[in-house]
Amino acid sequence: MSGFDKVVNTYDEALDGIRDGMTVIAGGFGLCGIPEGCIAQVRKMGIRELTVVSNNCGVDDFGLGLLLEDKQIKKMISSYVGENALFEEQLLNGELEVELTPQGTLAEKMRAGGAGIPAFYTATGYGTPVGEGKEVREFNGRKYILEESIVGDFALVKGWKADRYGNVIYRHTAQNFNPMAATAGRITVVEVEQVVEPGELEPAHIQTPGIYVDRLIQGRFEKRIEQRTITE
Amino acid sequence: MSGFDKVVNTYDEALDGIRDGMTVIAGGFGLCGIPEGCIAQVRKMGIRELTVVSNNCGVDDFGLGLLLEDKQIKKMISSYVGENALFEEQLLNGELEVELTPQGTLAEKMRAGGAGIPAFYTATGYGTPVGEGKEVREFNGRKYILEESIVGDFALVKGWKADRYGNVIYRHTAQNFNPMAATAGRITVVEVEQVVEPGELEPAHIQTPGIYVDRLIQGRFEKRIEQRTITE
Amino acid sequence: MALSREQLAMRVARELQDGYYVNLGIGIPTLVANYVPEEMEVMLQSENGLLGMGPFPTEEQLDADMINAGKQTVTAITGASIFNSAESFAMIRGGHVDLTVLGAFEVDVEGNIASWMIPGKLVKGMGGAMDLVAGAENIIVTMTHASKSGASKLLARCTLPLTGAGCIHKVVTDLAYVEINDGRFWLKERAPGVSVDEIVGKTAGEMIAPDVVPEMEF
Amino acid sequence: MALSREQLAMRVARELQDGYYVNLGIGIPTLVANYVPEEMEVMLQSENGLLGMGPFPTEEQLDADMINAGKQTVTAITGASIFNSAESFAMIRGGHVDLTVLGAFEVDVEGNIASWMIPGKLVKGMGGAMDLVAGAENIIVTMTHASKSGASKLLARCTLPLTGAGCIHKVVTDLAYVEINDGRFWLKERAPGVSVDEIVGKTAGEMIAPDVVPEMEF
Repeated sequence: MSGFDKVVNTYDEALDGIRDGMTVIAGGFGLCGIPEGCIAQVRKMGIRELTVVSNNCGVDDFGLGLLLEDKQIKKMISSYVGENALFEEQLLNGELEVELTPQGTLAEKMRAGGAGIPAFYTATGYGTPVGEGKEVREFNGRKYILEESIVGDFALVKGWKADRYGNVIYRHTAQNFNPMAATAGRITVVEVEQVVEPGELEPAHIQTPGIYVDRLIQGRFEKRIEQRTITE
Repeated sequence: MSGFDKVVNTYDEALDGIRDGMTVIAGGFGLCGIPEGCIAQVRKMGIRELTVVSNNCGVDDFGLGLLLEDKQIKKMISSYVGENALFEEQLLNGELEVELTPQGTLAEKMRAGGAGIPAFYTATGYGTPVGEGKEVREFNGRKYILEESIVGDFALVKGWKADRYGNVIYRHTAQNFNPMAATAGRITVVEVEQVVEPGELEPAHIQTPGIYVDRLIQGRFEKRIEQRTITE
Repeated sequence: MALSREQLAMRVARELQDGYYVNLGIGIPTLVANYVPEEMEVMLQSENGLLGMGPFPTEEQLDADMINAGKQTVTAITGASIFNSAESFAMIRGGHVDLTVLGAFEVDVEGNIASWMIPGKLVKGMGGAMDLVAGAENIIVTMTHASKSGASKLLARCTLPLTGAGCIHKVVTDLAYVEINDGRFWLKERAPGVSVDEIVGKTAGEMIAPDVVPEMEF
Repeated sequence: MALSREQLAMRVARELQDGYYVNLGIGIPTLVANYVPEEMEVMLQSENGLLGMGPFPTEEQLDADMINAGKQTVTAITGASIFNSAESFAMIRGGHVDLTVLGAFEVDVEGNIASWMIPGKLVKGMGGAMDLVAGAENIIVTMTHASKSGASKLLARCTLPLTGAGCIHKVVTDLAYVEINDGRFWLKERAPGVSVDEIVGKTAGEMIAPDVVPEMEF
């Protein structure tokens, strides 16, 4: 099974080839389902001038927020940011650029990028600042704007379990953007809590087929909770 | 759970409201994963002038081919037809119209229809008869054509198991077009081999969430095999 | 008297129907879940990929992988489904969610809504709000009728950057229930003890009020 | 001598690499699966929604719900995944399949391919062929070099309606292995015992042949 064995043993191997100025797509929603180990590795490698596509930008000392500390991010493409002070500071300084994209449009842009759809029409954002400068077109009496797809040089994905072939399943709502991110990277790196043997995952339950996955690594995760809400 | 209980007990209820001239989307690939009971009911009701959207049109005496016998179909939107003599006869007679659509474009048109995407660009069909009369547009140096989405008045779907809330799972490759069809019907009818109670299906394994499903019926299926190929 | 937050949520909850799939925004909209009539069931959609959101977890149930769109830890009800973000917004954008409830800074007589950006203040982003307002047929905006300084939030034309254009038809404020049609506000109900004059006076856009405006009952 | 069907499949199989995800069309392309070198593994994608297609089932394994794109009953290998048609074509259209092998009626020097429709004959449809040729970076067309009546299938310009435009770079015929670049056919290999003259003579489009054209070995 050598040809399909996607497992690498170190994060150095997992992110080999990442360079300054690249576009990196990262899965996750808030701090849930984020590729913690890959982010740490990008920080360690000191890669700079990154365009990062991710729904959020973490918090000050965790998640993608870590990459802000060393000013590694040039531009964020996100639907919601500013859960952290560094982000605000760098944005106001002009050190950081942000392209705010509606959450559903962002998910669809990644999916389209992976699926060979260069652009699609959506009503989301029509008549708002998001629609400015974009083509408007009417279908069946309703106005839509044209949105182009996104692909990344790297996609960084957090899964739950994967077999060695790179077939991935996700756990609960830690799924979120991860399956779309996985399809949209020229090189897709998946880190999981557990690597299993082929055959251990039911074919119909696989959420990211191995064809999308270039490198697979078993990581360790803090899985920090952003808002701990409890029923007493 | 009354409000979310999608179960109906008869095919009369399942297809209540279907009328001559409507557009019907049917799941299935060849004879695999086709909504046998719904097709039989459409035949029994004698609904006519239908536009049927389905990858194939069955065979002479099974699947959608049954609707050809009584000339109930006005137009087929499919990627591959003509596995049956009646189809050919009615097409040559001018009694039947066919709009051939590439298989991947057909799947994406249904998905887009269900997802509120009115149109998308694809390279599939550019420079071919499929692209004639369609807008051509260049993205990143490559030419694409504009394809519009499909929605149906009814979607007829074959699942394996579903809970009463209409959460559906499919079995093996009988999945095919069914999940897309399920999203694209104004009224979506799902027939399954087994209705189970809510909670019996793992939330992450559900392939069609109940929000897409209007009516659910437990059926019986012949599951005819089109090409029986065996390893001796 | 102006409605309390709880009364706002109670009034919105009267728009629910049995079997509705509902997306509730952050803030007052979230409270609506507490006032679902007993004989009724609704299912909550959370746009990060959960249909069938349940209450907050107990300490024992707490799970970092189980959150809602507000990034709070939650549970899933029996019969829930979990899916990815593209699928979640396919549901939303495709009009499959029966009712969306969200807050706003401003609405206007054309059904425009501004809810995500105040120029000069730090812009945190629209999250899923633009998709929700563009996708839902049935949206209820809930907010105070006027700002603390008394400036009306029901305008002839929104002054802030829009979240969506022409998509709002129902507004529940602390003073009134208002519908938007044909380029006007239509006063339908008033908060207990609040006069029509006060409501019309605090509405900057054109408002039609019938002779008798029923008072909400709680 | 012209290659047999098996030899065509054998020659195509030499383009395989370990770890390739491959989509094989109906007919000769399907035979390629029989000639995967022993030290190599490839995974077969079937566009109806199966990645990791295995051999035909035994009587005991036979299952109506388990078919391939040719509607034949099949099995799934260990490590296979099964998905819906939109996902399957996302893989194909998105360029994730490493190699696609399919038959054709005609190809031309521009890399155009005609494989699905002969005007005047009943048109059965393109199935997934248009998606496959538009999506794959790496396509091998395999067909006879000329029709039974001797008409070349390697043309200056396809005469039949196209399946895809400008997408074919490699053709394995019963006479030769040919590449398409810069608006010409480039003769790379010839079938054992077949002369360059015969190949060029049976090629209607412009063909460049180097002084020495290696002979295929089997």
